[in-house]
Amino acid sequence: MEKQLLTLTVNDQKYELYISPKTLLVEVIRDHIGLTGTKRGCETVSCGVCTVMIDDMAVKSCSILAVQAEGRHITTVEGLEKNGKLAPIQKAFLDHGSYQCGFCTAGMLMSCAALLRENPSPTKTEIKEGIEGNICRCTGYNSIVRAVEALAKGNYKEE
Amino acid sequence: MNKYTVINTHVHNVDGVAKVTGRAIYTFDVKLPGMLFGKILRSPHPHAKILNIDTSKALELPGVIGVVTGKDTLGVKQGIWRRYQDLCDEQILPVDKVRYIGEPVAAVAALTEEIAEQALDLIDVQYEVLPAVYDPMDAIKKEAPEIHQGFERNINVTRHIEWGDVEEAFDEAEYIREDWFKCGGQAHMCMETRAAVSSYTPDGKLTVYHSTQAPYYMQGLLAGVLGLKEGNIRVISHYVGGGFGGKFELDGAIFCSAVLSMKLFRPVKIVFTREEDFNATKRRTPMFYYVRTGVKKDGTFCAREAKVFTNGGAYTGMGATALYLTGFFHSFPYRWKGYRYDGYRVYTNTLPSTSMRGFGAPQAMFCSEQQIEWIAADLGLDSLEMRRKNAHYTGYEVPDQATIGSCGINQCFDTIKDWTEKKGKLPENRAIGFSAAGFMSGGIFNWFDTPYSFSSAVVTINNDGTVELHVGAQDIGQGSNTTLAIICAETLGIKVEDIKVHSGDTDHCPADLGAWGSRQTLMAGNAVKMAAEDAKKQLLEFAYAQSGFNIVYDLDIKKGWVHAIARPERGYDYAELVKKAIRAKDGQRIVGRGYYTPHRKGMISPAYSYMLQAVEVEVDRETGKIKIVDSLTAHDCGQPINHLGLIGQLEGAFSMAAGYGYLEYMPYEDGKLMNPNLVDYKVIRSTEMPDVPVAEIDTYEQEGPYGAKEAGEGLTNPTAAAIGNAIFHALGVQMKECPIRPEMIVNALKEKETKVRNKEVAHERASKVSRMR
Amino acid sequence: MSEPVKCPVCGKKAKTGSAIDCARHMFGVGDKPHRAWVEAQGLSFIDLLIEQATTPGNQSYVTLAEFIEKAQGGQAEAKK
Amino acid sequence: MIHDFTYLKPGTLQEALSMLSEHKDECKIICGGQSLLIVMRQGLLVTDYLIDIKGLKELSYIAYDEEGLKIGATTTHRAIETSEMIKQKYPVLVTVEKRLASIQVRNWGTIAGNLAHGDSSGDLAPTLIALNARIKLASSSGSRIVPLEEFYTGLFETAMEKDELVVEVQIPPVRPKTAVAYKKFNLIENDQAIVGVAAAVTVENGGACKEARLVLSNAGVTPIRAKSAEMVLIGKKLAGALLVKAGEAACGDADPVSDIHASEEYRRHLIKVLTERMLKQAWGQAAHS
Repeated sequence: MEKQLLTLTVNDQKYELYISPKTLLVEVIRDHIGLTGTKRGCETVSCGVCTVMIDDMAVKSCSILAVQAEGRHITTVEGLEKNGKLAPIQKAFLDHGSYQCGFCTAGMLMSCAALLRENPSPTKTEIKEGIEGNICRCTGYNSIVRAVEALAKGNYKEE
Repeated sequence: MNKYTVINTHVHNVDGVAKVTGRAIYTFDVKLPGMLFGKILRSPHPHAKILNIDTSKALELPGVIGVVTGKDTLGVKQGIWRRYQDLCDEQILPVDKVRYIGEPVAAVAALTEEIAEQALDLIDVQYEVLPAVYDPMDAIKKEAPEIHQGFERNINVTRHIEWGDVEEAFDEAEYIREDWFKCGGQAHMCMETRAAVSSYTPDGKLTVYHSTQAPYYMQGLLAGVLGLKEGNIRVISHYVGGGFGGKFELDGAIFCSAVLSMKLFRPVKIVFTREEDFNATKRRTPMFYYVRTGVKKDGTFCAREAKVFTNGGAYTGMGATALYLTGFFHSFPYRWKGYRYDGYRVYTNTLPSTSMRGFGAPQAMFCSEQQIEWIAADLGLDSLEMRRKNAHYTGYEVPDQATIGSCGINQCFDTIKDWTEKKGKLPENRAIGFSAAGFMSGGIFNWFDTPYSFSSAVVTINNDGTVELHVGAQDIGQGSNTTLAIICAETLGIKVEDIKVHSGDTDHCPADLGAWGSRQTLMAGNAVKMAAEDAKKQLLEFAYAQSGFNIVYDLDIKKGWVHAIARPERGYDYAELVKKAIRAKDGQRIVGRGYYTPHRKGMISPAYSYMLQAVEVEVDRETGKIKIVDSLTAHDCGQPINHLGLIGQLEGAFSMAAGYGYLEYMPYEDGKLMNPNLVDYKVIRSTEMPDVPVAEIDTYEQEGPYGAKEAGEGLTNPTAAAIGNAIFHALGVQMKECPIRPEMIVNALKEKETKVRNKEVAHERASKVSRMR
Repeated sequence: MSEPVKCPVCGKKAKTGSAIDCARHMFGVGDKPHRAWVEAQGLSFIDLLIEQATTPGNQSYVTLAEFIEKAQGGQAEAKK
Repeated sequence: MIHDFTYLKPGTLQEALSMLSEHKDECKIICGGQSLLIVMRQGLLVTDYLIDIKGLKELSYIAYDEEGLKIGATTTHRAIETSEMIKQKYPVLVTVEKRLASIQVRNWGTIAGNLAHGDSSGDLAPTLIALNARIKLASSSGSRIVPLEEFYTGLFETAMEKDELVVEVQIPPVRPKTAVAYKKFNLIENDQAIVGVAAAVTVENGGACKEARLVLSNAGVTPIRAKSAEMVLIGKKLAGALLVKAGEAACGDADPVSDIHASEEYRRHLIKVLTERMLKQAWGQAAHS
């Protein structure tokens, strides 16, 4: 099948790739660009470990054709830190032990980051609704909720 | 007040930064030069002879590099119970017949995953379909098909536990109750599906990246099935996306990728799809429980007898252990004058059953703790006080089985009692249920038949004082690397930041039985403590030689400060001491060794944790839907080591256990799993998760490092029963099957109403009749 | 003190020396020779096993114990 | 594994329609693709051409005038959920959208994609049918408007012709003294419905029921309008016994199946319970509006 040109920006870096149109966004991110922080955990758009941000909005990159992201700005977990300085959400996750095996963490971080961009001071219920699309088999979610609550309280500042 | 400088303080996970920045490389992410992608062809039949496999068409497909079947293997029947040959019953690529839907039949390696998948359709397998059986109660019938040769009535393993004179104890009982229970299976559902990358090179060495709980098991098992020396196999597993008991047996990914790589001399990667991970790995063991319990009218426990059939599925795996542990923990945490357990593991043509977090105990507690609640209700007793009256205590001996070194269950009862009383009267359709449980801190049995110690550690001190800690223990997310670093730092008297933990690599780390049965904090922890003490001793001996002090143990190191215990202000920097000591040793680095193997610790485990789980549940009488609105966990894990890790483990155990209680359901039809995907298999999500506050009960476990014992697995045991007990108190129905699904609750309520109506009618008729007389 | 009961197959001394413990031992081991001995008494090993698990009580062990005591002959008598 | 296809990305609706008429026999339309890509990945759906209308800005709008509400085909669920105007005029749509699926899916998925997919367990279709919505279909040869109620013809089947495209959803203004409620039964908050019930009730000044529309989700191969249950209500005053009768009638209208999530009997039971609850809720709101 004929490949086509895809131009998109990932973590502020512009990429031009030739891909088959059936390539999923997650495949472009992991296999073509080589950013393996984003994971895959199901075939049914259920688990959320592939969550990334498109123009500041959380989406599941396994349920989007890469060609549909033409010209868009994508942020992955690798794009959260800035020259070695962790983003507030990453620090909050460290302090609250909001991860265990770490496989859902990238997607979880992106859902939380997107939630906070839209709503800097979410309630507990809003936080839970914001990460409902992400399965974590290890933590039972509460430590993640506590991390976001701490951010909402303004306990963390951008460095 | 914490008497330690590092233990039980707020410490970041040692691999935290790697995990929150996406730098952690999982097997799922591994990419090697020239790597091929493998896919596995799976049996569509629950039970069939393999007559012939034609792979020629698949090999013709451009991009396909190789195909293997059972004929390309040594045909070794393997199992993790190596000590018992007849329990080594599984060929991962079977030569003669398949025994469950999804069992591997052939494997393809190709340039891309897509080509490999296309090639599967081109493999032509001829089967002779055999009659199949799916239910243990059918499988033990005379006419049932034979699944494994020589296993009469498909009985795979039997276990018998008995103490006291059970008949006599039942004679003493004033009230006897018997119930049948049915406990379902549960998928481990690790976020990282089973995955492996194998690379065999012309020098006869095999390197395998594998998502595993026990690299050493993989090394040993692979050596056996591939005919290689253990030493020629290197298993690497730096980051693992969850395990929960499902990742320490040989799986299709590791075996097939290894066989393909040995044939092709190229790296081969196999990653299971989520569907494969549901259909063709293993699961929590479904069980049928008959429980007969005899008590005195005042609630004193006399005797208990349990008869259990477990659905073992097609192979043994770790199922044999689950069969023993369910029978033992069914007695927990109580004292029985007479106790008898007859457990039977039965082969069926379904997915093999194995260990899963709780290891047989969640099923045992679902039955035991609900029946105890009902008995208290039958006798009009306070169920919490009845439990307390019969509970274990420090120093109690479970006859012929175990000695309880530390037990905080009594304080657990106090905590939950207060909480319940503070709640006061609850709104309608809401009720509190609780359940007690206990669990082991690592198994003492050596069924893997290894000469190595159960746990080992090596502490190497560099000239700047930083430490290389090598452990065979495996971090699968539970945070063992952090816990072990904390123990090492506390012992040496330095900071966690100065310790680098090396694990998950059989070439560089000492052998260890790995992450299962809640063994690592106690066993690997003891090994690390011993290694650190060894290294510290070498340092202090030198310091002593230099100092004017008269006896060695006068010296200590705390927060990097070498000093006399009597005169802490007098001392000097630890790094300085290290430099001098290394010089004095002719430049050798300071190396400390430690190991742990339990001796004379009974039949099960060196130490036991205790806990009480309470849940407040809201039930919708009309729909049967339940919601856990609040909870409290009272938990005795001895001395907590890794505070953040402990809380996370307990909350996580709760979510998995609650899922087992009312959500996670594995329905089979003709041997086929009906919901092998995350749309139809439901797990707890953030919106269903209640707050899970934890009350830590302080005890000290002599056998554990700094007094620590199990945490994080045991709490999977009580929750399903706690939910059942809450439903019992809210609606007065007894749920004898888990997961407790809403439809079952509605049906139970209907049944109850008809019973009540019938009684009324009967009563009315009776009174009429009497009037006629 | 009478002779403790020994397993008629492997000669293992029963834990408490009683025939019922010996019966438990025989079920526990359950290998070919032990099964063979049970069958030789005209019993069905597997039926006893399944009866033990499907019916309350301890009948299978008791049944086998009686045969073991018979086999122990005089000693078994002496014990009573 | 997704089968190969040729990807077509029209710049305008006109372009999309001509592509559609050219390839109508061997093409599929993708918008958000949140449902479509799942079936394509399972290999259940194979197509030579895939026409991507997600980028058609001209179809992304929410507009309200005296004729009612108009929502463009490519409008995302989140846009509807967060629209102040919709919150004012059609609050039920906001509640439905909030629980429709995970936030990621709602961010990318679109109303037309959801409706055209034809999944009878969806939440939007029954709610919109209760709201008496119509759907605008366009082809290169013109356009037509179909009541949403008539749009669903069978399991994953709709009244759309091969060369047609959903371009707009039209919802008439909510009549005075009218309220609409929707509830789905499931075990996880934002999960798909095991069953769902949408109820629209219009009351007379006397308080009696003037008009009612009751629509069931996942109670058959299509969204089902429970007409006999509606009949039970017309002209009657709100009463427990009446709701029970309506619930029973709704069970009769339903045609649910048994699956691993619920038996047919249990589904009917749930439909009865939800019907009573939704009618009561809508009725109450309507009376006080």
